[in-house]
Amino acid sequence: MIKDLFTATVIIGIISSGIRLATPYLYAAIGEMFGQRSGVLNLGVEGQMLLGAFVAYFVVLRTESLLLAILAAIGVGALMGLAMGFVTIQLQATQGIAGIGFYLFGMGMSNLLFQKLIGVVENIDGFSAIKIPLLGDIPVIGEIFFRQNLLVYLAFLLVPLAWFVLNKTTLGLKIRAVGENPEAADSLGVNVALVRYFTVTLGGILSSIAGASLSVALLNVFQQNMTAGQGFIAVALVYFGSWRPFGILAGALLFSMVNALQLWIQVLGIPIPSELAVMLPYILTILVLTLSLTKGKGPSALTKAFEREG
Amino acid sequence: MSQSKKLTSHPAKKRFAAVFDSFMPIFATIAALLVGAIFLLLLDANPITAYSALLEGAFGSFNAFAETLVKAIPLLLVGLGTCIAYRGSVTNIGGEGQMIVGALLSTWIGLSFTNLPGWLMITIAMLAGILGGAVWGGLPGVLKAYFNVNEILSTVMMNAIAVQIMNYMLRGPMIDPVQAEAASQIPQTARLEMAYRLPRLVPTRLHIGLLIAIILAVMVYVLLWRTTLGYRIRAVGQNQSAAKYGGIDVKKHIVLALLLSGAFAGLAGMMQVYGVNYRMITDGSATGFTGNAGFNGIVAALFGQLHPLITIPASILFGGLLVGANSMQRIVQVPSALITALNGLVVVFVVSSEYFRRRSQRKRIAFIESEDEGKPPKERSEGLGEAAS
Amino acid sequence: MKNTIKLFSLLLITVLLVAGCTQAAPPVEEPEVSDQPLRVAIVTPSSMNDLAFSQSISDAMQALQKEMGEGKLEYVYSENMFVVDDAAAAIRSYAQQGFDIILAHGSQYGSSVQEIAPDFPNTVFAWGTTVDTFDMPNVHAYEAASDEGGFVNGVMAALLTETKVIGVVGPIETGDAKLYIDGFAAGVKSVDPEIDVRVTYIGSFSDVALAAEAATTHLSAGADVLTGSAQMVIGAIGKAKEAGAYWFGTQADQTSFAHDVVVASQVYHWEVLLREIFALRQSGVLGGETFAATLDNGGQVIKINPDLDLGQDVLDEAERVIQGIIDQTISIP
Amino acid sequence: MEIRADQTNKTPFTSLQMRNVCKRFPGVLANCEVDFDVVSGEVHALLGENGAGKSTLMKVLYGMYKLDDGEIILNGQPVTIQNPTVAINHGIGMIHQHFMLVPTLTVAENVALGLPSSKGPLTDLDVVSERIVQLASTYNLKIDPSALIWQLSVGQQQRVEIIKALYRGASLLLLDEPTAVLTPQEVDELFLIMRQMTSDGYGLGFISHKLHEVVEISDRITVLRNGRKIGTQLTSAVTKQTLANWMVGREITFITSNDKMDQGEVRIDMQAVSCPSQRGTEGLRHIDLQIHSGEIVGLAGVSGNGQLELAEVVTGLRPIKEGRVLLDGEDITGLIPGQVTEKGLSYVPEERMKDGMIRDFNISENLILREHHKWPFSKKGFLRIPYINEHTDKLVEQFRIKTPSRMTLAKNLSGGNIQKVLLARELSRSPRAIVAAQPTRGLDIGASEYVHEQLLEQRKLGTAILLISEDLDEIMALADRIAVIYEGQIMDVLPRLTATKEDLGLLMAGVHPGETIQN
Repeated sequence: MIKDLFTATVIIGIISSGIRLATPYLYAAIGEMFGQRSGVLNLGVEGQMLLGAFVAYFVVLRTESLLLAILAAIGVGALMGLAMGFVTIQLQATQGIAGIGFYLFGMGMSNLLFQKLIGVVENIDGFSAIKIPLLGDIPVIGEIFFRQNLLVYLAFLLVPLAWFVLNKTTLGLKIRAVGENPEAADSLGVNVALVRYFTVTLGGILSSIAGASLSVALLNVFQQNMTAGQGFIAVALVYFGSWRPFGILAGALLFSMVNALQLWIQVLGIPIPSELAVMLPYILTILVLTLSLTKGKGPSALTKAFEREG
Repeated sequence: MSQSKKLTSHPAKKRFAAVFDSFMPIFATIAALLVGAIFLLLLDANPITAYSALLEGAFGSFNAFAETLVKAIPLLLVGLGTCIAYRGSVTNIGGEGQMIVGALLSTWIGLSFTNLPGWLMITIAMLAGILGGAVWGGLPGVLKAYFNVNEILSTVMMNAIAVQIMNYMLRGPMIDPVQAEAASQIPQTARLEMAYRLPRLVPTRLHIGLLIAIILAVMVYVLLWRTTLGYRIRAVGQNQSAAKYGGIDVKKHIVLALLLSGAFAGLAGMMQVYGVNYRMITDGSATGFTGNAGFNGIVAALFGQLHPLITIPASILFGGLLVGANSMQRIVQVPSALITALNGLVVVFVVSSEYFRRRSQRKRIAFIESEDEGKPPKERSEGLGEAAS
Repeated sequence: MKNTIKLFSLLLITVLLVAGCTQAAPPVEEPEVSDQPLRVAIVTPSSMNDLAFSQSISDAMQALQKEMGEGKLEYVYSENMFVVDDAAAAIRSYAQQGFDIILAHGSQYGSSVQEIAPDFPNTVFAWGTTVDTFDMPNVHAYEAASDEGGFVNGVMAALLTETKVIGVVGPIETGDAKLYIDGFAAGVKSVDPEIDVRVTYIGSFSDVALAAEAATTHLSAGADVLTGSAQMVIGAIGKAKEAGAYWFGTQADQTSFAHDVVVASQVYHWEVLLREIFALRQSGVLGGETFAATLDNGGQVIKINPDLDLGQDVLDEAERVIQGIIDQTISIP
Repeated sequence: MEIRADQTNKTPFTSLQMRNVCKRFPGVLANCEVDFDVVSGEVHALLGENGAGKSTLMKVLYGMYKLDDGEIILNGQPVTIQNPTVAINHGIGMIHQHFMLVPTLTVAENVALGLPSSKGPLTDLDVVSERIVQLASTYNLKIDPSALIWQLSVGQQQRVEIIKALYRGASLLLLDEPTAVLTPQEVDELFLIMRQMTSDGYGLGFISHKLHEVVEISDRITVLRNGRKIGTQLTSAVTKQTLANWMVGREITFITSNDKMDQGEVRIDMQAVSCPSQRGTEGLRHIDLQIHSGEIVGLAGVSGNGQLELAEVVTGLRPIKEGRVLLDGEDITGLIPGQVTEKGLSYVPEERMKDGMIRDFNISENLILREHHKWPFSKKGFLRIPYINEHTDKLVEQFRIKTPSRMTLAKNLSGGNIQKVLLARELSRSPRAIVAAQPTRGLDIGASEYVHEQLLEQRKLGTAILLISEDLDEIMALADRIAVIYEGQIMDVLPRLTATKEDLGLLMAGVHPGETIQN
């Protein structure tokens, strides 16, 4: 039965499932990466995702406008990010704990709003698949890669874009400097707080879009606690990817594809306990990181509040 | 000493300021609840009724207070582990998983041996819980120390793994024989022998775990500030290269810090089984068993300024908040999601209040010497580096 | 620092003393007055509008309220009590507040009921879904024979599949979900043992994305009929809808969610059982009974989507099987 | 001047005046009514002991500290400098004592950081690199713009700092203790650059506590003591003795170890020791070095030439690749730090706050770092607090550590007292040998004197001492023999009496005296 796993259907299935499952991770983890590169650890991703998912869903339900939905998600994400920024940058609160607070707040709020404003789940018309001309017609590959919805494409475009911003722009230079040595950046007139506000807000926005990608693009429903811990996985993937966009891409795809693989293992009736199958992606992620030789060192100023003396 | 002018504020005033500061978390909690009052109003609930219900539910009666204490036990235990981990500069967010593994191991032992005297089994079970948690915490420690795997990543992943192990064990090898026969097959273990239950302190659900946890808090205090092991963990946590220079095996103590903090979480898991539920039941998630104590314990420790002794009242207050909030939900019938949101607000406000505490503290601390190129004293966390004497 | 410790201890002691002095009065025993409304408290593990397990009890209460008339039935609830410990606190508190009937609507609450019920001999406790009353005089047990509905769904699914592959998306491999899924599989096999019923448990009650991906995986593997249990299946239903594959629901009526593909839903009507529990209480029986929501007593209904053209033979066969289960000519293995 | 002209359109610097400057920190007045001024084309030195308020004054000027009182007048206009950006825009540049560089970034990235780019939002590192090379050649600062900072030596890093300031069009440059990390030759080079800059019209503020350097380079000197200005004089019109008295407020004497000691047997014996460096390159190459009991061997060299590696190899902090280390004939190769400690070896690390002390530990806790697990500090795993307290009180008194209590955290102590705590710990153990790396770096004269006394005292007791220092004066004053290290190799070992600064300087640059200097 194991050999059933090596058929074209299964492999194509795993890759295309992996791409879909990886989409929210990419948004959330890339957003988190920007925050961490500038020195802010945000453990509240899960809460931001849930609020984003809810808001986008709610807006589509009421207005049927996907554009408004994404704008609303961006707005909510930005607010959550700013709040996190205020608490950790201005008030220099312990970042990890503040993040847990925002996680609980976001989870509670999204559930509360859902219960009060909606109540009963409905299916909505979310982003539909867009076939890329020509590329979408390539057999197999076209189906896997070029017939996805807009938010999936954007998630994967985000990876090189993030790499570019980080490594090729003055903003990216500031972000890296602020995360490594805020004092030095400050002495050159870089506004450390502003840079961090920017990255944390960006992180909030991207996490929120990650949630929206679930509720209005991939699944087109909202359910309480629907992210089911994905926000925490996203944070873990930043470590896995050594704070680099392509590393995160690799981690997100690995985790997602192994998750898809475990579904196939169950579907094909390979006799292992379902729980073992479910824990496979978690075990593998740890294993891969344990055995990999290149492990990045995190930004030196990660979780350290910056305050100018005097 | 030079002309540097020491701040000469009145000592009584200073003491008042110090007391004021230590109540900062409580003020922050009140502030968060005030914000919560807005939500309550929006939900057509009377905030005064709601919050009296909260207070009543947490501290209003003997039974309510007992419930608060029951809730506080796992928070305190996880919080103690957090104190150790924090001193060793490791971030353990795997309390949920460690509680589960500790509970699984101790429950398995309790169900396997049915003829032991109660006190003996409870002792063995406690050790089993500690062992389970220690393994589940020590593993990320080993991965961090020897394989450079970030512990945030590994503890998050290991939480998820522990849940699946629990689900498997409770529907498979450890399932209640009665349920194995039944059609519904509720994923739960058999009940522990009466004799194996943690003795109750007063005629409520409050069990002896509270006393054990308090004794352990004192022991953690002693461990951290009176023993060489604690000294070493703190040294490694504060400055690895200086610790290495001091002849301390840095890697070993990173593992130990995580292992010990896991052990406390494991014990918390054991106590939930032996003191409260008398069996393990799963709803498929970690929270169903732990009640988020693996996370909330971290918050409780922070309430307690990461000091094991202050974590005792902090856990009780935080436990009271959780119990009271549930009671408030019942009385004013607001959706329970509000409770979660409130919980989050309280955490955010409390952690933010540290800023104000630090600021006023900094004003109080007179600078010691002016020789040091006039640098301001960077006293961020009084108490965190304080030693025993 | 020392001051802080001292102060906290002082505070603690004060609180302890205050708490000790104001020891709660024992619960007031309410006299039985018939024109007083019946007061019911419900404790559920998920939210009351989850389109699944908790919603089914909420729907039942609303139906009963309508049925019994204005002011005859009051109910309160504590939802999302997935923490067993918190649920126990809720159950105890409701009992202390003097509620007449307390519904512990989650199989994980058994231990709590067993602990608490003896302290409140005049309160009716009903625990679902299970069969165990612990031999206590004030504990009822109720369950849903979800294998029955599952069996019916399975029979219809077997008749509708063309690829001979059917996919099932489950949460964790236990309880009501497992009962339903096992019944479903048995139903399929009773029609055609050759049909491949493939089951995935995704290990979570809330991961909608993974449930959706599990459905997609089933579809890629050739399934053209899907079913699943618990609240996260809305993700899977969405995928079935996209692919035009048939869906069978359970726990609540899921037709409204995807009109085009939901064939039938097994719906619980707990009001049937609750009515009995209320009546027994009137006659002074506070517990000891075991109830099952079955096709026979109407506690469980197969709701077929009228808008789908399934073909008369399918409907007839479903009707035949339902009857067979009711008059016990068909037994579920 | 032409470099500045194409860099910016800032008004050229003519003069700066700081009047009545006061700067307070909670509980301490760092500067009080200080006047300081610089005009174009001069080096104005700010002289004073550590803690005199020199850096504070400069940081106020650079906008890093808020000015509490007083005024700053730049080119005749009163200015408010709220932050470094404003300072930079006013043409003020600062070379910090602790470099403000991002180690993981390249030279060009560090220079470009915070500057507008010619390519808008994109970085223009190619343009920046080109300009760096240009700037560097004008002032003879050889530097590779694409090198990562952490790969550079301290001297090179300082050049990056200078380039950073020049690049930003600074015309008033503040140098905070710039010579502390340089070899004599490098100091000469720096002075050359400074002279060239003044002749180009730059104004330079030069902070130092080294008298002879100040006298050598500056045009005017202002002395600060305890946050107050003692006086300003033309360099040509003042004697060293006056300056010294102003600085310290009392007469000072310079210690040297002229008394000849009888050298004992070989204590530390390094035989062909090799090890890799921090960066994975060759750190030490076949080091042979013997230190006798009762002898101080000075290890001179430019920072980053293997001194750290050598110290760490001896103390067990760094694994040895080849060769062996003997202590009194006993092989201690491969022992871990704790075991080396047991053998009676003490270590005063170069970066005391990073490697030798724990900031958030109090004095008691820091004093037991090395032997906390041993009797009499602990028993069966428990710390013996009463004994430890007693021990602390004894050492605080014996080593004249100024502290309000033994509970004071290390981070709240002054540099001098921190070093005293460290010495108290290392010397009170009656060590057989001591490795002391930069033991007086950053200390004021009084504290340095004290450290020197202590080392000489140990020498008298027969301890073998390896003194690693980048301060040749210190080595010349204390050492019996002087070893010079260059690129991980011992160039030569000279007896103090025959060694000259010039010869040592050449050796430090990798050249044997008498050899013709190539390239």
